Amino acid sequence: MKKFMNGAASMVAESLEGFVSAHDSMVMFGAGRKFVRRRHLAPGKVAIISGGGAGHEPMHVGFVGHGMLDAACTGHIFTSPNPDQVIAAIAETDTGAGCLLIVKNYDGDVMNFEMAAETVSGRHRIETVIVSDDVAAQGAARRTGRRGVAGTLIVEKMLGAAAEAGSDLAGLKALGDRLSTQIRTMGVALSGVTVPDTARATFTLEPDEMEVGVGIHGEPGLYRQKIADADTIASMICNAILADMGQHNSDQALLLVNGFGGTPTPELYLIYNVARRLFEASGIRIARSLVGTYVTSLDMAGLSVTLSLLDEETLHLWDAPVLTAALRWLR
Amino acid sequence: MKKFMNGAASMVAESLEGFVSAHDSMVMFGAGRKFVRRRHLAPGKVAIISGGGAGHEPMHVGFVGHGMLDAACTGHIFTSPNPDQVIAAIAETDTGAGCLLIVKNYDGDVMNFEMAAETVSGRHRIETVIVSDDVAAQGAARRTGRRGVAGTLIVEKMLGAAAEAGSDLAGLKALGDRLSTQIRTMGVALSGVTVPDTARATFTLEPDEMEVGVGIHGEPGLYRQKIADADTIASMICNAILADMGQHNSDQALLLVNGFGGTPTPELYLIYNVARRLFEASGIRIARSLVGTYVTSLDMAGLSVTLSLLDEETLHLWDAPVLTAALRWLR
Amino acid sequence: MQINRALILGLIETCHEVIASHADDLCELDRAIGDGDHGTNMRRGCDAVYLDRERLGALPLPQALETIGTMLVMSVGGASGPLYGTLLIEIGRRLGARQNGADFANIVGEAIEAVAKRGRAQAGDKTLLDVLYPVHSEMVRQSALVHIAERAQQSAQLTAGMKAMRGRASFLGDRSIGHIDPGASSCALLTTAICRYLKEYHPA
Amino acid sequence: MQINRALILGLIETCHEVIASHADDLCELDRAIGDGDHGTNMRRGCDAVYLDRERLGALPLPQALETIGTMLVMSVGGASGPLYGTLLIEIGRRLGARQNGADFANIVGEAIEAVAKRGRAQAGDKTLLDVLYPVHSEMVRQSALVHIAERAQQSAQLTAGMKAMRGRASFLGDRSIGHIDPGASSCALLTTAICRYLKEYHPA
Ligand SMILES: Nc1ncnc2c1ncn2[C@@H]1O[C@H](COP(=O)(O)OP(=O)(O)O)[C@@H](O)[C@H]1O
Ligand SMILES: Nc1ncnc2c1ncn2[C@@H]1O[C@H](COP(=O)(O)OP(=O)(O)O)[C@@H](O)[C@H]1O
Ligand SMILES: [Mg+2]
Ligand SMILES: [Mg+2]
Ligand SMILES: [Mg+2]
Ligand SMILES: [Mg+2]
Repeated sequence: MKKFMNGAASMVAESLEGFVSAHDSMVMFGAGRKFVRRRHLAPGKVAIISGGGAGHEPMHVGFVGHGMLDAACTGHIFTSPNPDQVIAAIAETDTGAGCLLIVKNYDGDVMNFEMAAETVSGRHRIETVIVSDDVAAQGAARRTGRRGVAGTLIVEKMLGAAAEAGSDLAGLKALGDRLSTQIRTMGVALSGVTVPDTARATFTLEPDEMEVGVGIHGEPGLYRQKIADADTIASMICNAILADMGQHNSDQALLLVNGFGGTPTPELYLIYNVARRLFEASGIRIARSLVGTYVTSLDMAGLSVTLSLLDEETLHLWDAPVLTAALRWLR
Repeated sequence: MKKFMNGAASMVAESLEGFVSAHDSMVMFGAGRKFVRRRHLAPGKVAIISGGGAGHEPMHVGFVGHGMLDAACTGHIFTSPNPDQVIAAIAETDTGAGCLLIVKNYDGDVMNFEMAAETVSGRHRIETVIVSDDVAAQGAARRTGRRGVAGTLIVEKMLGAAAEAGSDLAGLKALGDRLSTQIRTMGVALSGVTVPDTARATFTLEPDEMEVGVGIHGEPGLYRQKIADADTIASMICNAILADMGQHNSDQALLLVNGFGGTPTPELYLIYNVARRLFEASGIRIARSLVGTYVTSLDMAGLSVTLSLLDEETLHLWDAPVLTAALRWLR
Repeated sequence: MQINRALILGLIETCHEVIASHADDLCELDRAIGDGDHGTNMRRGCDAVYLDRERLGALPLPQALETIGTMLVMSVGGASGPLYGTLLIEIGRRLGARQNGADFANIVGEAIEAVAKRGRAQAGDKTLLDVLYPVHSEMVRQSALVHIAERAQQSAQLTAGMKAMRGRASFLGDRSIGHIDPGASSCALLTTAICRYLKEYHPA
Repeated sequence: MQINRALILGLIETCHEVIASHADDLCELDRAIGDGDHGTNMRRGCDAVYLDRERLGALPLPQALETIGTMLVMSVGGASGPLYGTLLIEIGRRLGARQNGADFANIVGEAIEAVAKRGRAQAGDKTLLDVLYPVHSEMVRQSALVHIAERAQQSAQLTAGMKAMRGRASFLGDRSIGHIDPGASSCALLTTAICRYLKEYHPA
């Protein structure tokens, strides 16, 4: 494991300091550097707060800004932030309309955000949206649903847009829960990943193997198989997504191809090209697209494909202006 | 070498097809798919054309759009596009004010663009700006200057902005030549890179080694040494840049920390943080910043630091709106 | 009060020491079916507590436990922070509010229920609860400390046969079978260390 | 015209064959001091020409050479495309415009100068020119084909001692010394193959 760092212990803090200083017109540290917040809060708007372990950058700090998040709490690498951080973010960004917490469905994240929400429940109105878009995790007998992975970006973008447009807390909570039913992701890794703290790879693949159904914490996936060509991999992923999505009455969707950190953009576009054709052949028009490295697992080689069904409302929310470090457009 | 592809031969074409389809409101293929062009040309504006080997994405195709390039010609991986492609791009995007070619200083690129320019010289007004920002290459006894690396992004952005603002061909050529004297880059690799065609690594490093002074074609750099901590690496790079920049009378600059493809963003921000402090300590205020994976060498682990001195004019050009797949802002 | 202080400091040191010396093993277990950080997480929490041990030693035991629990929640992160934190906070609170007659095993039992509620987990889910529940039954049975420790270790071993239903390992489905749960392992290590310490501190 | 066709096809096949069978070696040389693609580049060009050989065989030799040169420029990319392309285009053009008396060695000499101009390179810069120049002197001297081939191979070997002043290898400075230049190597391979073919075709 070779990394540009001064030591595993200070890595996250040093990197966040660089991030905030590079984007200081847009973001700033919250009290005690416990979180990164939007520089200019919008009074009366519901505050959208997310967070999670470090190692997924640009998510979530890269999504702080106009039209998306008000604050992001970063934990240690692959480790949930603690309630202290979330409590501080709530206290600083709630301008009166309450806070919506967007939490990826990992027990650690869920419990830490939950403890924060319980702690402040007397003082702030809080709702929580749990993101669980990972198709692969569905096979597991697990009782409480899938993992939250790259689809989180879409949930944060759309909820951020709705909040910006004036939705109230109850409306956002309802929208968030509805979004979760329309977003499905599946990922494939070509390499494991080394956590700086332990300097050991989470799993190791042979030169001709890939790991199918991985999440974004370098954890092993559903199964391992010989690597295949792009057409085969894409159709395996797309079929799994379509099968899991089941019956629906959308005819248009957003297609997100997301790199895990170690896979260069051209390969993402190549898979996007195949996946788009496959989805369109199945009757779903790809009305919007996003291709890039957004929800990562340190420098893991691999990618995920996310399909997000769109209706008039969600299309509009996706198109709404966003101005953050990692995602920006103006329509 | 594990890659998402259907075969080395079709990789670049398939990926470009995905790129164009993902960004089809902004870009389209030119005639014969020889280049990628801006969908809406601005009549009377000087056309800005660049290009180079594939494997550096998002550069150059990711920079096609309002405020930056009119067309980008992509060659095979690490191989200059041929004159045919450049000739086609000129023919299609010259709306009367001539074309400015932006070429990275590699003999292959220089000669191929030059042959194109010679071929069309009777029909089009052409000027060429050669980018050569690589400090590391300076030590070489080579007669014709440094390599062009990540600084190319800055040259393309500023010339694109100037063309958008109505500069004529002569003005753009003069600006381009002046820019080259104000931009310096130095890179460090933590891994070599595997070219899909040959499936062999260009160089191999031990687990504790880094290659200093690398370009963006997986070629060996100036020397190899034991990997050091981020503070040491950043100060080595910044000192080399400052020494090479020599005397100047700018007190502000743009700092670009660019990933080579395999290094995740948090490490880039960490180095940015150190580099910014070092440059500011030397009396150069970092007025603008860009941190990300823009000018790559496939999935090579490593990064480069670019310092670009700013004056009123170039600051203004940098701030001008840009709307491309990979770079976008509106001020 | 002197005894209280020695006990708190002793327990903190014991736990700190056992986690520090097994952090790598715990990470290794977590690498197999999780994200490889359980040892790092636990060490971070124990380090924070250890650093503050002088202040903690000055508190009454119930308050010390509650404070330690909160410190774990605020420093560990990950799943284990809220779980171990809840355990200690709940024991501490109940100990502080204890009426004459409420016995310690009962209190621990209630705290374990709070942990299960926090984790939405139950026995057999392949988590630290699969050590906590058996440890609690031994306490109810007033088993000797060595027996409690042995039972904790056996119980951790038994998680290898289970299919994970909660935590990161649950995403692996059947692939989680055959590996010891990291949280169960840290729990057995801590139980054993504490039992050994109490035995030396109050030799039978 | 039958002879012309056989000559053109023979040369195309010979060159195609020698590059195809040495592409990996050329990439290997380019990996050491360049970007590892010289074999791939040359093969791409030769494949394009080979595919079109029937059409090319029907052209007069000068025009065939010029067309092949243009095809190389348009298909090779990289530095070697314009250089080999320029060589053939210039030979073809000059051959086509040849007055009685202008001899072939002279024409090749002028074409080599055009290559040097295109590459802004000179002898000793560690490029394919370090094979082309010596080959040209042997031609001027009217050496036997085997001698020309031998000289080409020796000259390619000699580039190992040179420090690169042009092309990608020049960025390496002194680190370029000790490696044979890939372009010089492909040039020697082609020269040798052509000489052998001509010898068989016009046995002395
Ligand atoms: N929902 C849960 N209920 C009970 N225990 C859990 C739950 N989720 C995780 N655990 C326990 O936590 C351990 C993992 O802790 P740790 O690795 O520190 O956190 P994370 O999984 O967030 O990385 C598991 O081995 C398991 O014993
Ligand atoms: N400026 C130049 N003048 C003459 N020959 C050159 C020049 N630049 C490169 N070459 C030749 O081209 C060869 C490299 O060709 P190739 O690998 O196909 O192109 P690239 O360097 O663009 O990858 C070098 O070995 C050298 O012989
Ligand atoms: Mg974790
Ligand atoms: Mg090349
Ligand atoms: Mg873990
Ligand atoms: Mg080459």
